[in-house]
Parts: sequence; structure tokens; C-alpha cells
Amino acid sequence: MREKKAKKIVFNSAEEMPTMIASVGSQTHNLTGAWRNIRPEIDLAKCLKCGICWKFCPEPSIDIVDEWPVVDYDYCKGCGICAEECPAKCIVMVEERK
Amino acid sequence: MREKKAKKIVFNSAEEMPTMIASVGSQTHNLTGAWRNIRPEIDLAKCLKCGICWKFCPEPSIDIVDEWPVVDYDYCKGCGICAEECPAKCIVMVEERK
Amino acid sequence: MVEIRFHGRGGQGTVVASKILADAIAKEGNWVQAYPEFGVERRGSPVVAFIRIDDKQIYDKSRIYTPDSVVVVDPTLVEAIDITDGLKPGGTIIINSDRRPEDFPFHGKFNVRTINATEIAVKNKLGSLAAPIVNTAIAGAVIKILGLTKLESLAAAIREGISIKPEDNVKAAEEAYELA
Amino acid sequence: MVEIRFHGRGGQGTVVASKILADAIAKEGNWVQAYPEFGVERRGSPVVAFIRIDDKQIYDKSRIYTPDSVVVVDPTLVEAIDITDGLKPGGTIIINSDRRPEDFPFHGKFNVRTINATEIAVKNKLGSLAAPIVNTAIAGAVIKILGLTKLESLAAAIREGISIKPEDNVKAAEEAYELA
Amino acid sequence: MKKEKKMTLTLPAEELMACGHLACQGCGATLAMRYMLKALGQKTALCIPACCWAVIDGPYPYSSLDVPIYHCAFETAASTATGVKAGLEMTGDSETTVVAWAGDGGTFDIGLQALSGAAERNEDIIYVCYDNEAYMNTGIQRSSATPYGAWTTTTPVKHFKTRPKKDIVAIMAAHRIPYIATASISHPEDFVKKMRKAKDIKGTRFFHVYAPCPTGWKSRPEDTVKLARMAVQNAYFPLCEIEDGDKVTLNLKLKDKKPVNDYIRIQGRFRHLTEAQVASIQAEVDARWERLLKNCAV
Amino acid sequence: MKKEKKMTLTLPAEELMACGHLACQGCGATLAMRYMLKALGQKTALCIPACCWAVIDGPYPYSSLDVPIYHCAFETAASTATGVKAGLEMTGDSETTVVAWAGDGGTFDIGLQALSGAAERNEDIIYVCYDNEAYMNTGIQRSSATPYGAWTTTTPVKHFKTRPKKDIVAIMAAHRIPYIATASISHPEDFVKKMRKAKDIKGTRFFHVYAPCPTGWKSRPEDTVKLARMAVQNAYFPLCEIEDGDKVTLNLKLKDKKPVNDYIRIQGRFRHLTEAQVASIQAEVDARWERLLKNCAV
Amino acid sequence: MKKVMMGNHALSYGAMLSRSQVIAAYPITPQTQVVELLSEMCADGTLDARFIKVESEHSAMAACIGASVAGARAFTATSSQGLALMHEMLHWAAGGRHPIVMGNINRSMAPGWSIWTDQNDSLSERDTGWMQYYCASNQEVLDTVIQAFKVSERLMIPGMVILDAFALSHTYEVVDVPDQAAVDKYLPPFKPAIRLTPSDPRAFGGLTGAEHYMELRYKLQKDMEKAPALIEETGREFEKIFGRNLGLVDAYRCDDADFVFVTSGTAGFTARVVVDEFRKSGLKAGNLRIKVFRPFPFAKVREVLKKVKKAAVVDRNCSYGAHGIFYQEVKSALYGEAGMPPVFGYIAGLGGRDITTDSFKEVAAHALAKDKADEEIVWIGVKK
Amino acid sequence: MKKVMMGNHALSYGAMLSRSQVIAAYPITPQTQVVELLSEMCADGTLDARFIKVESEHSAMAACIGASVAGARAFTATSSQGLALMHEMLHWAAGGRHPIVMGNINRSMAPGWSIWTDQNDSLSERDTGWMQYYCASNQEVLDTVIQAFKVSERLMIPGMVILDAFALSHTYEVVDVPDQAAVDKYLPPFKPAIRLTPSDPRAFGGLTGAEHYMELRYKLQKDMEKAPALIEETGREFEKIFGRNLGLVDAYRCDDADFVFVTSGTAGFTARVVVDEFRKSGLKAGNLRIKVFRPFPFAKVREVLKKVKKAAVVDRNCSYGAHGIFYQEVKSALYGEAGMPPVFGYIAGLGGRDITTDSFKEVAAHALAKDKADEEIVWIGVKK
Ligand SMILES: Cc1ncc(C[n+]2csc(CCOP(=O)(O)OP(=O)(O)O)c2C)c(N)n1
Ligand SMILES: Cc1ncc(C[n+]2csc(CCOP(=O)(O)OP(=O)(O)O)c2C)c(N)n1
Ligand code: SF4
Ligand code: SF4
Ligand code: SF4
Ligand code: SF4
Ligand code: SF4
Ligand code: SF4
Ligand SMILES: [Mg+2]
Ligand SMILES: [Mg+2]
Repeated sequence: MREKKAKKIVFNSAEEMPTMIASVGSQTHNLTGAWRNIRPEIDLAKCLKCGICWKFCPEPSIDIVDEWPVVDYDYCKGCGICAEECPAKCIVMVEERK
Repeated sequence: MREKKAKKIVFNSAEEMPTMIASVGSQTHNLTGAWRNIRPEIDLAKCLKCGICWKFCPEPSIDIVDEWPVVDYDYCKGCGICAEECPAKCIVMVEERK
Repeated sequence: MVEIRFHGRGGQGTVVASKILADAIAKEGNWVQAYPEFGVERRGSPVVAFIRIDDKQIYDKSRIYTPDSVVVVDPTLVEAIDITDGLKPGGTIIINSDRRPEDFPFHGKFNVRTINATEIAVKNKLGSLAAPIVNTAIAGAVIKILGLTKLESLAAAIREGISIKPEDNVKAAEEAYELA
Repeated sequence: MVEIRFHGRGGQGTVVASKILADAIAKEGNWVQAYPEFGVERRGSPVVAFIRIDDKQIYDKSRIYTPDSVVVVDPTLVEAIDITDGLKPGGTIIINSDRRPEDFPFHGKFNVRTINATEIAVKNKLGSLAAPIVNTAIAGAVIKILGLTKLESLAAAIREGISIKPEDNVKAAEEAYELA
Repeated sequence: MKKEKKMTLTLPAEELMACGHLACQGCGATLAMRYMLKALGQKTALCIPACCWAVIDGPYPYSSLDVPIYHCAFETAASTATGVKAGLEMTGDSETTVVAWAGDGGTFDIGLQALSGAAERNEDIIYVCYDNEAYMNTGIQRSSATPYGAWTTTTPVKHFKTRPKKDIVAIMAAHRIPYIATASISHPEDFVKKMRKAKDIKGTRFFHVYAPCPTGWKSRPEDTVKLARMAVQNAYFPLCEIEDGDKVTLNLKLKDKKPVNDYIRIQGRFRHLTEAQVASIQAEVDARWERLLKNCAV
Repeated sequence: MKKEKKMTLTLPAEELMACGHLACQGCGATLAMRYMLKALGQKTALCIPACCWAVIDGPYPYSSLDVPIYHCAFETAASTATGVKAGLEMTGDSETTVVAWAGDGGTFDIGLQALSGAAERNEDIIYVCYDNEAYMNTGIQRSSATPYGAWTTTTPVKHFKTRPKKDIVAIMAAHRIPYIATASISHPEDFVKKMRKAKDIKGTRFFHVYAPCPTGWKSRPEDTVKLARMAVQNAYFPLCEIEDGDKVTLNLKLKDKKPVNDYIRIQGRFRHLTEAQVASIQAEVDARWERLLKNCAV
Repeated sequence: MKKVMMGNHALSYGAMLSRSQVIAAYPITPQTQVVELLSEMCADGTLDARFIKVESEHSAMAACIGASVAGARAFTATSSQGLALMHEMLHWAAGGRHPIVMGNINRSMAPGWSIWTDQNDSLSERDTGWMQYYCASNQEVLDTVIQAFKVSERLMIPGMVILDAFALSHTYEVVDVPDQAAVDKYLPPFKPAIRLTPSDPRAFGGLTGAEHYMELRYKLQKDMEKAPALIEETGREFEKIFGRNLGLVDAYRCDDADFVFVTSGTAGFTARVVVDEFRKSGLKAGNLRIKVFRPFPFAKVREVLKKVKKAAVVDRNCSYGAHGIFYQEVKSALYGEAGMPPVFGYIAGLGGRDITTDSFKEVAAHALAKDKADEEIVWIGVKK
Repeated sequence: MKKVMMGNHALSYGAMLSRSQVIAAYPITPQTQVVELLSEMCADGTLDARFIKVESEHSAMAACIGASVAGARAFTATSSQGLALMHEMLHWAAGGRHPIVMGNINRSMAPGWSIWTDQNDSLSERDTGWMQYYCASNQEVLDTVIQAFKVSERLMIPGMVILDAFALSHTYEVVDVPDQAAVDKYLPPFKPAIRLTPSDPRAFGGLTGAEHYMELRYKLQKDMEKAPALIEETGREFEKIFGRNLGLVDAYRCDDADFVFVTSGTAGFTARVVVDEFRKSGLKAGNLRIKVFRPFPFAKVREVLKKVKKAAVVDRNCSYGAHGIFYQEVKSALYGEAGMPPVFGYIAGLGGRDITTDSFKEVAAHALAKDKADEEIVWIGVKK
């Protein structure tokens, strides 16, 4: 399930579907980054590595990569919580290119 | 409704019945005295006129007649509460004639 | 096919009596149907139960309107209600009573039999005089008078079906069987 | 019969735009059907709405698969999804954008028109630059480009249907109508 | 002299419940109804869900009461009453007191949600739960009002009820409705007094009424009032009022709180309990009593 | 130096909730789920009734969670969970933690009865109510968790909600279940700690979780965590535990209790309130806080 | 006055113009705009009614029943799960003879969760004793609410006004909103013969033994049997005042038709488009849209179909283990009558799958190629 | 072993011998002996099951669903109001493919309150996707529970075993109680292919769009269509082990019959008595008792009735505004088939009114005197 960018499921016939209405794939196929109006950008130079942005991201679309916070723009919806909560104020929300 | 020994209702046709399922008669047609195994008898000579038997009769089948407690045997089911609660112990439960 | 109706009062075990009888009758390979009146039972209020017996499977699932026999568990009911309602002409009426058959108004029109089940019950310490448990004694009398099944079958049914004082109940049934 | 599809994002008032348009169109005695995509709308997520217009009663209650025109309320959607899906060859695409029609890849294949509704909205203090409320400006442009109804009808529909800043909205619609 | 003496009536004489009803001999629930109607009078409308009282009143086309009754579905005492009140008001009658009258099953279990909803909206109804501590109408099955230790047909002796009785009064108090009272059929004067007080309050009012059931408790019919009285006196069922969710008044101070043992031992449903089990009931009653005293003090 | 510094993770790293889900931007309910799963781990089974989370998880044939979910009917979180627990146990799995996960509507209103029943039977489940104070999934209608003063689509500004929020914690405390906790998405460490504690308790455990909803509260998405924090700090939503119905522990003492005004004023749903109305909210919050302190003292 | 409004608003206007006095309802997608608009109307005084914001649909119907027996005009609206949760109370409202009117938005039953349209929710209430009206336009929704109150109150039988999720509930259409005064003329205040009041203290719905129950239910059925004529009569009255007809069925170009679709709901309007196309291409097609499903308009359906050569019933529902429900009931209505056409059954559009003009063409192609229906029902638009 | 027991006990024995693992039920007259006996059995260890004493029937079915999806065999029993309160969850159990087995005691729907028998409760669930078995004896009740588990678990569709209030539920009859070992041989443990478990974490029943919903429902119908053959096959297996047959219908003396009653439930046994009487007096009568109503045994019913000259359907139920439900469905099943007999419809025995041999004689007298059924249904035993 956690595997990112899982594939979309296409059933070509009723036959292929399990009898019970049970999930067979991961919602990660859905790239919610497309919902974003504004995007968070992290200035790692100022980052305290406090993990707060990671902790409060509702997607969660902040990954810890090599001990640094990294936004996964495939999924980040641009809510702005990380920027709001970052104690170092090192995340800024910028407009998505129109 | 309170009128005693109300008459039984017989509907001879669906026509006669009201559209809504609404009562049209009193349950006093049902002489529950027939349920009684044992009957209360009040020794009025000892009675204090405290009204307790009247107060606690669940039917209620103790009437106040000329300021005296009188059992209505048409309805008294013979539960024995009046006898149990009478402070003067002037009610006794006796077997119904078999 | 034999059809019997029982009259008793709520709390007297009238339904149990018919159930025990059904058990006993089934033991000899007969088919039987026993059911209570389909209503609200209250302690003291008049209640009714039924039995239908046949030597082949019983398909008729309707109620019994014209019984062959009537059993009256509580003698005071004789005055309270019409226990002969629907009874087939010449049908048998078995009454738990210390009176004689001739003392009942419908004697003659019907075959009236009495059995003092209350006395038998009290003697066997089944309930109190105020609330005797008469169902097994009644059952003993009924199988004898109506020739429904063997006493042993009834005894076996009582032992299986009644958990409180089964042996005293068997004894009551036996005594009633003797006296009936 | 004219069929139009609207593309926007949850929270942008795409459905309101189609509703206002329907009101305006009905004012001139036409029959109209307007409905949102039948799904779960979330702020930011792509949403769709539809309008069907005719001069007689519309009996077809199925969805619109091959619109005559497409209206794009949020320009970023042009890249995110295929807004031309099902659009009739040569159909009109109206995009809220500061770019020119030629800047869009489907220009040529379709009749592309642009209108800077965001600018008009912001100028009229409808929402903020981050979240402009562009639906009335879009509506103004659409009725002009597609020739759906009179500007007065749209103005009346806006005055009836929009309770916050109705006059500013009317102005935005008028400006868009002029510019389109 | 006695002859001239007037009969002492400590309750209103008006009798809105008639004889001929279908309750068992010695039914406590019947007394509860009788007292309530004496308190509220004829301008009352009842909503009665499935429960013994749905039968007691008598079958169609009869009724035992001199007030209108809507026999409603089991879960719907509070919601039907809400509708009746609204309907009466919208057709010009704002005087009639609308009462939802339900058993413990219809209140603690299947009707709890409707009750909670009405309380949250503060509907202008009186809700009375007569509590006989099991589903009696269907033949004595456990309800969540069945106390610890009791036998019922679904809590057989081998597996008697081991969870405590649900505390409906605390639950209703948490809803902070204007008025809550407990009452007992053994104390009809107190019952009538509180019911009259409730009548004059607007909003949701809740009564929890103790109503012993000889059939279900396997007790003697003549002990019904006595059992109710014992429960009050041993603090098994204390009499109190709660206003606005936190003003608690004790209606009957117990100087001499009785032990529960006597009460337990005259009921067949508790026959199987060991002394240790009875002691644990006593401990629980004591603890509840302490909590209540503390809340009153506040 | 920073480069070498390890990232500080105050919560378990394991991520059982994946991206791609359908929550709105800045949804508090999502965080609640994320924290709970971090606490309980993979041996968890969820029963989710109708609520935002029934949508957030994603449509058939997908799911965002790495634990099994039964999407159950709106009223049945507690009863379905009861059945799942029984079913797992009867088929040899007594380890899995079964969680009923419902919104405030599914808990305070339509699912209350099933919850109360499960609590009375002390079913071995954890019930989590994430509270966003209205029916959000259907587009912001009032629930009985909607607080005084709030606008919703069924409590329009002209007729905003005038009844107070139902006190679900007090109601559940009245059930005397082994464990009750309040938690907030602004305090995930506290949340995780209490959830882990609950995991090891047998019987019915209840969590009331504060989960702001920018869509329904008309607040800015980025304020979600801030709002939750404010509610804790101004005692609008205090963090506490209640064991066995009466042992109350305050998890966060408030030396410096903030006024509610700031909290109220950044939410569009309260925009219409006058100062007097806000003051009355403050008074109510203060009174509740006093009651809580008193209960703790006990 | 003409207004563009969604079906849910048409429903609300119907309730408002009918001067509903008590409304008790619970929100559910796709009905929410009904509770929202009626909340507004009650809050701002447009409608003088008590709105009871209950905690579940079971309570909603119970509260409506209470209000109705107290003599008030009661209205509610729901959909799918909510309707299903009312099931017990639906039996109750009908058996108790409470003329409540309810809007139901047709939405598929879970699981899986679906908010989209099909008729399984309302049709699985076909045995509860409610009248059922299936609508095809928002105009019909508004008009039918008013008409339903009139018919229900005359017969003391509740009525359900049914509309498709989204395709009507959320679709804006032009609706001619009647004048309040005209509606008042058409629909008199509700004055039941008996009601719950201390001045006439009766017990309603007490324990009813085998001695009486059957007669009470017999009366319900007999009154139901009066409904078709009454619906036509009040429909004519309605037409006189408002100029729009409200009948049992909408028989479109059936008179000389060789092939007729039998339809309901919005699909029943889409079918007309196909009928017109077929007619142009020379096929004498028609469309029988069933508007009133309970009571079932036996006579009307027979009258229309006996003139027809072949009929194809398109069901947006399925009685699992049997057939589509309209198919079932139409066949049953025709059985034993001479000269009735072969009838074919199709299931389409479950769970919000669209029913398009192409769907009807597929139906027609199948039916026209056969003489006799197969045992198995034909599913349209399913990936098999 | 032969035992005299009431229908409610037969139901309980069926659940016990099937080794039900989770039971969640709520008491209601006339079902109470089921919860009572099963409580006893769980308390004394006769049955190793969790008995969840829920606070309502809605919760009972929800708990059964939870248990079933977790892989346990789940059983419940109810009646009338209780069944109605489950309505939403009945749709749920079927749509979710949870093979729960439930006993339902047929009791009339309130109001007025009635505890007596008729079939409106279970028949108004005909569209919920449950299999329905109508029983005529306590033996059949016990046997059918075991069979129902087998069929349900194979098809992943829930099953309802239905018996008349009092006439079976409270009537003591001789029942041959099968051996546990033999039952175990017949009915294997429940091992579903997918279940709710952390070791295979799936989401069950999530939001299902128009893209998928219809296929899932199509599968339900297709599996339902497999049931008639499966019921006959497992019935033969049952007969091999236990010597008793369990088919779709009980066609009694129909082969050469001129006149056939179509019946169900206990009335379907009483009819046999009348058939025998008629045969003696020279009338070639027969009785077609429908045992399985969902799925509807189309083929069987047609096969039996096509040989018959006239059929009279006796319904202990009414779909108000339409007809008796068996009448409706039988006619629908025969429509369009050549050589089918005239069918007459009768309603009898609502609200516990008795259906006696005389009732059937009245039915026969009416039907035999006519060539064609009237529009209006004939009510038997009503004071008109
Ligand atoms: C939905 C539903 N489920 C079950 C029943 C059956 N039922 C009727 S009364 C009753 C018990 C009532 O118990 P309580 O409320 O305590 O009242 P009591 O009978 O004890 O007076 C039950 C279970 C019903 N009528 N409706
Ligand atoms: C019986 C029933 N009634 C109504 C609904 C519609 N419904 C679905 S979710 C919901 C609101 C849920 O509110 P809440 O529990 O607070 O969760 P939230 O959506 O706020 O997360 C409603 C009313 C339903 N699914 N089932
Ligand atoms: S919250 Fe800010 S400082 Fe802390 S880890 Fe994230 S970016 Fe760095
Ligand atoms: S903006 Fe919101 S969604 Fe994006 S990374 Fe930050 S917290 Fe996560
Ligand atoms: S014995 Fe009981 S019923 Fe009879 S008068 Fe005394 S108290 Fe009343
Ligand atoms: S209780 Fe006894 S003393 Fe008192 S009035 Fe009755 S009979 Fe007299
Ligand atoms: S069972 Fe109990 S509560 Fe019910 S009528 Fe009898 S005594 Fe009263
Ligand atoms: S409506 Fe609120 S709770 Fe629901 S997903 Fe959106 S933000 Fe979350
Ligand atoms: Mg009770
Ligand atoms: Mg919520």
C-alpha cells in the first residue's frame, strides 16, 4: 500500500473483480500534487531538523531523506501547515506557476 | 373511559372501524376479578382510614365509598399489596372458593 | 387424529403439561403437535393450550376449534368461562376437582371425569396448597382416561423435561394414573 | 441544443458560474440544464460542471460527453488534465488566462479564446490574487463569445443570485463581456 | 368517631387510569402510571413504545387511560414525543404536557439515541423511564438496566449478569437538561410533587422511576411496594433531583441506611448469589451513595 | 554540523497512512489517523462508518492505509467493531487491536446507541471519535458536537446553534469504562502515548480527538494545527484521561489559560458572533474547566 | 414565476408552498440541499414550521408520525441509507394511516458506498404501504409534492416523491413556481377526522389481535385502490389551476406504437429523445413512463400496452434473485389478459452508471431481434 | 434422535449443529426462545460461540457482518419490527457478500401492535439480496438452517430461514435431530477466500463509483442465479446423509392436477389436507408449496404449473397498492410462457388470522367458479 505511485487498477470485466468489495490497490496512484495552488519550499540552510514539518504534514508528503526534510511534490497539496509550524520559519509558500 | 364495566366492542365489518387505529372503548369491560386466586377482605372495624390501601392498589380496585375503603371485586386481581401495606393489618387475604 | 384443549391460568404450568404430554406421546412413535394459545399470558389470567395427536405426520397447521376432549387444570375456570366451547358432542372433559362428575352442569351432555390433581400434587410436595403444581398429575390422569400413551413413556418424559423434583412428579403422575 | 463543459477547481465557484449562466439564459425563455460533476468535491481538486441549452424543453437527462464548448476557469488545469476530451471538432475553448490563444497546443484544432478573468476579478476586488473569484467575469465572457444571452440578463441573474458584492460582480461580468 | 372521619388522601383523587388493564398481579409499573397521571392531570398526551405498558393499557379498540396515547415503535419514545409536541404546538395547543413513557429497555438500550438527541435539542417533553430492570414484556431478558448478579433468561444462572447497571441518571445529567428526578412507586407523594414541579419547567425533563416487577424478579406480588421502599432505604435506588446537570438535591436523607441483603434475598432472580457476591453489591451501592452525597454537597 | 545531525522524530517513524488520499488541504482528521496508526502499529483493524474518512481513504478498489478497514454503515462503528473483534477471536486471532473510527456525527448522534451498548458490555475495542464539530462529509450540517454559536448549513447565521455541544466525555464516563482520553492533533506525542497505553488495556476504550476542519470551520488550511493547539491552551478542549469512570488525570496543566476570543475569531463559522456571545462562550469554557479541575482533585 | 433551481430546491419549494408545519429530517448526500434550504426558510420566516433536527432518519420519520397524528402537516426528505433506516417507520406511517409526504432522492445502497443514483432504495420499500411517485423533471418534483399532500390527506396514506440523485437532485432546471395563493386554493389545510388530543383521548395503535388486524389492513388496501382515480381527478384539478398535468403515467407516442419502452424517472425522459429519433427513421416507437408506481396503475398500464406490439422495460434497479422490479410488476399486471405484447426486461444504470440515448438503442436492438424474452435478464452497459 | 421441540428450539439447534461462532441477537416476541436457548447453550458450553447481547437489531446485524467479514460463521434471529430495523443492514450484508444465516419468525408489522403471524415482514425484504426459505415444519426449520449455511457460504450471499409465528415458533412438534458428526460431514468450516485481517490489509466496501458499482451488483445477481441448482444439489447431498429432502418447492399431487393451490409456510401444509379431501371427492387437486422464494425458482414453478389447469395463489401478505406478493411473482414468472394456466390471487391470514382447511375450500370454490381472475384481489375471511 505504501509503495508510492502505485498503478491504477482497471478491471476489464466483472469476472476479474473479487466477489467481496475489497481493495486491491493503493491510493498512492492519485497524485494529489495537482491540487496544489501554492507550494512549500524549504530553505535547508535554516533548517533545525526538528522534524516538526514532517510531524504535522497531513498527507504525509514530507519525507526524511538522508536526515533532511524533503517535500514530495507529487502529493503535497499545498496546505501550508509545514510553513506555519516550522519553528525556523524556513519554509515558504510560493505560488504555483500558472 | 373511567366508566366501569364498559361494554365490549364488536365490529361487524371493516366499514365500521375508524380509518386510524384508535381506541373507541374502555378496558373496564375486562373484569380482571376473574384472575384472582386470593381475595382481600377489609375489617372496617379496625380501619384507620389512612388511605394507604387505596394509594397502593395497582388496579386501582379500592374505591373510597362514603369515606371507607371498598374493594371492587370485579377488578381486584388479588395481588395482596393492600394487605401487606395496611398499617392496621385489617386486610386479610383469603382463598377464593374453589 | 385426536385433538385436546387445556384450560388453566397463567403461572400454573398449563403449557408445560401439554408439552410433557406431547413428549410422552412422541415416545411411542406417534406424531404430535402441542401449542399454547397465541396471546399474552399473565399470572392468574385464563390461558389455553392445545394438543393434536395422530399416527401419521400432521399437516393441518390451523388451530383446534372442535376438540375431542377438554382438560381443565384450574376448577375455578369452569364458572369463569365456557370450557365446553366447540367440544365435540359426547367429548370428554377432565377436570381437576374434588367434586364428582355429576356435580357439573354439562355432565350427561359430555363425558365428564374428575381427578383431584391438587390433592395429589400437595401430597407429593409439588408447590403449596395456594399454588400447587398440578401439571404432572393432570398428565397422568389424561393419558389414562384418553388412552394416549403408556405410563412409562410419561414417566420418561417427566424425567427428561422437568428438572425440579422429577421423581416426585413421576410419583404424582403415577398416582393420578392409578386414581383416574 | 448547445452543450458546454466547465473546468475548475474545488472552491473556485465553478458550479456557481454555471448556475448563474443558467439563470441568465432562462431569462430569455430558453430551456436550460446545469449540473456539477457527480462526485466528491475537495478544495483544490479538479472539478467539472455542465450546461445544456435549448429553445425547447430538454428531455435528454444523460450526461454530456461531447460538448460544443469548454470553459476553463483555472488555467493550471490545462496542463493537469485533458480539457479537450470529447470536445466536438472545431469546438470553442474559453480559457481564463493572460496568455494568447496561440499559446495553447490545441489552438487550431479548436477555436481557442482567452480572457483574463483573474485580472478583472482582482481589479473589482473579488477575492484576492491567491484566490480570485472569477465566476462572474467568466460568465460575462462566455455569453459574449458563445452568444448565449444578453448582458442585461446576466446582470439580473447576478443581482438575484449573488449576495456578496453583487454590483462589483456585475461590473466584472460587464468588463469581461467588453473584453471578450 | 371513625365513621365521621374523612379518608386521608395524600394523593390527588382524580383517577385517570381505569381498572381492567392487563398488568400482572402486583405490577409496579401500573402504580407509576397512576401516580404520574394524578400529578399531570388530563391535559397530557403519552407516547408509549413497546414495553409492558403497551400491553397493560389493553388491546385495540380499548384503552385504560383517560389521556390520549400514541403507541409508538420501540426505539421512538423520545422522537415520537418530540413530533407530537411540535404537531400540537403548530396546531395551536401549547398547553398539553407531552410525555414519553418507556421501560428501561426502551430507554437504556434501543431508545437511548432518540432520547439523547431530544435532550441535546432540549425538546419540551417529559421523558419517564419506569425501570423494572429487564425486558419484561418479551419474557425477562437482560437489559442494560439489569443489575449485577441478576438472573434473566438471557443471563442464565451459569452466566448471570456481571456488568453493572448502566447509570442512566449520570448519562442524562451529562446532557445538562433542566430537570432530572428519580422516583419510586413506594414514595408516591414525592413522585407527584416532583412531577408537578417538572410540569412547570420548559425543556427536556427526565424521570427514572423504580417499578418492581414480581413476574420478572421472581418476587411475591404483595412485596412490590415493599421492595421499592427497601431499594430507596438501602440506597440501591436513592431519591434525588438534578437541575441543569449539576445541582443535585437528595430528596430522602438516609440517616439509617439499610443493608442490601434483605432486599436481595426476597427476590428469586438473585437466588444463586453467594454471600461474597452480595457483599460486592453492597460495596458498589455504598460507593455510589458516597458519590451521590459528594455531588450533593457541591 | 547540521548536516550530520540526525532528524528529530518525536513520533514513531512507521508510516501506515500513505499519500494520495482524498482529504482537503490541511485536514485535521488525517493527522489524527496518522498518529493513531503510528501508536497502534500494523496489527490493527479499523471499522470506519460514513464520515469524511470513508472518503479520505480513497475509492474502491484502493486504500490509503496499511491496515484492514471495514467501511461500515453510519450508525454501526461500535457494533461492527464488536462483531469484528468477536469474529477474529473465534477464528484464533486475539492479538489484533480493533478500532472503531468515527466522526462526531457517527459518535454523538446516529452511532451513540451502538457505542453506549458496546460500552455497557465493555466490549474489547478502542473507539476513536475524531471531532470536527459537524457533519463535514455531507457538507457541513450541525451535529450535536457543533458548539454553541457556530454557523453550519442547517444552523444558518440567522438561527445559529444555540444549544451547547453535547458532552460526550461525561456521557462515556458515566458508562464507567476502563479508559477514556481526550487528544488533539496539535499534541501528537501525548496522543501516541495515551493510545499506546490504551492498547494494553482490555475492555472498551474511548478517545475523543480534536480535529479541526478548514473546510467546515471556514478557517485557513495552514491554521489547522494552530487552531487545535489554541483549543487545548484555552481549555476549549482540555487534554485529560479518565480511568474507570472517575479517576481523572489532566495531561496538560494550563498555568496560563488563554482567552477563547483569538481562537473564535480566526474561524469563519463564528464570524457573526457578537462580543457578548463570545463572552458567554468564555464563561461556559471557564465553568467547564472549573468542573474538570474539581474532578481531578478528587 | 420561473426560477432556475435544482431538484432539491424544487422539493423544498414544494414543501414550503404546501405549508408544511413540521419538518424532521437528517442530512444525507444527495439530499442535503433540502435540509439546508428548509433550515434557511424556517430560520428567516419564509416558512412557518418547526424544523426538528433529529439525530437519525429513524427519528425523523418517528417525529413526522408524532406530528402528523397531532394534526400537523409533516414533511421529510432522505435518500438510500436514510430511507433504509426508516424502513420500520415506513411500515408504521402507512399502517397507522399518517399522511406524511417525503422526498426521496434515489441513490444506490451500500456497500460499496455510493452516492449515485439507482432505484433500489425506494423500490425496496414497495411493500411498506406508501404511495410512490417517480419524477422526471424538477417541475414535476415541485408539483408532485403539492399533489401528494392532497392525495395522501384524502386517503390517509403517506406519499413518497422520488427523484434521481444528481440527474435531478443537483441539476438546475427551469421551474415554474406556483403562487402561494393558488396553491392554498388547491390544497386545503390538513384537518384529520381523528387526532391525538386530550380533548378526545384515544389510544392509537394498541395491541391488535387476530380479531381486528386484518380488517384494518384490508381498509388500507381498499383505500390504496381508490388512489389511481383520485390521482387522476386531483391531477385534472391541478391542471385547471396550474396548467400542468399530473397523471399516473406519461404515455408518449404510444397510441400507434409497435415498440414501446417502459421507463421511470429521468431515464423516462431520455427515452423520449430516442423515440423521436426512431420515429424519424420509420420505427413506430413509444415510451410509457410510469409516474405512479404505488398504487400500481394496473388499468392504465394495460390500456397502453395492449395496443402495442412489443415492450421493453428498462429497470434502474434489481430485485436480486428475481428481476428488475418494473419488469416484474409490469409482467404481473399483464398476466392473464388477452392480447398483451411480449415484454422484455433490461437492467441499466445501477450505481450511477449513466443511461444514455445509446443505452436505449441497445435495448431496442436486442428486443427487436427476438420474439420472446430470455429467462435471464439482459444487463445494459455492464463489463461482463 | 427424535425430540419434541418448538420451532424456536429447532432454529437454535440448527444454529448450534452448524457450529455458529458468533451470535448477535436481540429479543422480540415470538423469537425470544431462540435467544434464550442459545444463551443457555453458550453459557453451559454446549456451543462454543460468542453471544453478543446487543442493544438493538440494527446492531445485531452489524455485529454479524463484522464477525462474518472477520471469518466467523455468524447467526442471528429476529422478527417483524426487528427485521425491519435491520433493513439497511440486510442490504449491507447482501451487498457486502457476507454469508450470515438468520432465522426470522413471521410476525405482522405494527401498528397496531401484533405479535401474530403474517409474512409482510420478511416479504418486504424481498429486494435486499437475501435468500429466503419459507418453512412448514420444525423439522424443516432445523434442516434448512444447516443447508442455508452451506449454500450461503458457497455463494457468499446471506440466507433467511423463515417460520410462522406461533404456528411453528411456539408449536411443539417431533423433530429428528441430526448427529453433530453427520452435520460436520455435510457442512465444512467456513473458510472465506478473503477476510478482514492485518495480514492481508484490505479496505472493504469503500466508495464505489459508477465505474465499478454495477459490476459488483451484477456479480451478486449472477451468483443468486446459481442458487437454485446449488440448493437442489446440496439438498440431494443432505438427503443422502439425513434421509430428508430439501428442494426449492414441495409439489404435492401436482403432476396430474387440474387445480393447484400455490402456498408457502405452514398454510402450505394445511393445504395438503384439503388437497387430499378434494382428491377423495374426485377433484384432481394439488398443492405447490414454494419453499425458496429468493432466488425465485422460476423454472420449477413453471414446470409444475404448466401441467395444471388452474392455480390459486394464497398470500399471507399484501403489497399494499398492488397484490399479494406470491401472486404477483408467480404471475410475473409465468408471463409470456405458452400454455400457462389462469392464476387467481387470494389474501388470507393477516395479523394472525387463522388459515384453516375451510379457508382453502373457500378459495377453491371461488377460483373454480371463474374463468379469469378479477382485477381486485379476493380477501378470504375478512369482515367486509
Ligand atoms: C425493534 C424492536 N425490537 C424488539 C422488540 C420487542 N420488544 C418489545 S417490548 C421489549 C422489551 C421492553 O423492555 P422494557 O423497555 O424494559 O419494558 P418492559 O417490558 O420491561 O416494561 C422488546 C424487546 C420490538 N417491539 N421492537
Ligand atoms: C443512515 C445514514 N444517514 C445519513 C448518512 C449521510 N452521512 C454520511 S457521512 C455524514 C456525516 C458524518 O459526520 P461525522 O460523523 O461528523 O463525520 P465527518 O464527515 O464530519 O468527518 C452523513 C450525515 C448516511 N451515510 N447514513
Ligand atoms: S519544521 Fe522547519 S526547521 Fe523543523 S525540520 Fe522542518 S523545515 Fe526544518
Ligand atoms: S504544504 Fe501541507 S501538504 Fe505540502 S508538505 Fe507542507 S504540510 Fe504537507
Ligand atoms: S389485592 Fe391487590 S388488586 Fe386487590 S384490592 Fe388489594 S391491592 Fe388492589
Ligand atoms: S390501609 Fe388499612 S387502615 Fe388504611 S384505609 Fe386501608 S384498610 Fe384502612
Ligand atoms: S411483567 Fe412485570 S412489569 Fe410487566 S406487567 Fe407483569 S409485573 Fe408489570
Ligand atoms: S471536510 Fe474537513 S474533515 Fe472532511 S476531509 Fe475536508 S478538511 Fe478533512
Ligand atoms: Mg423493563
Ligand atoms: Mg464531523
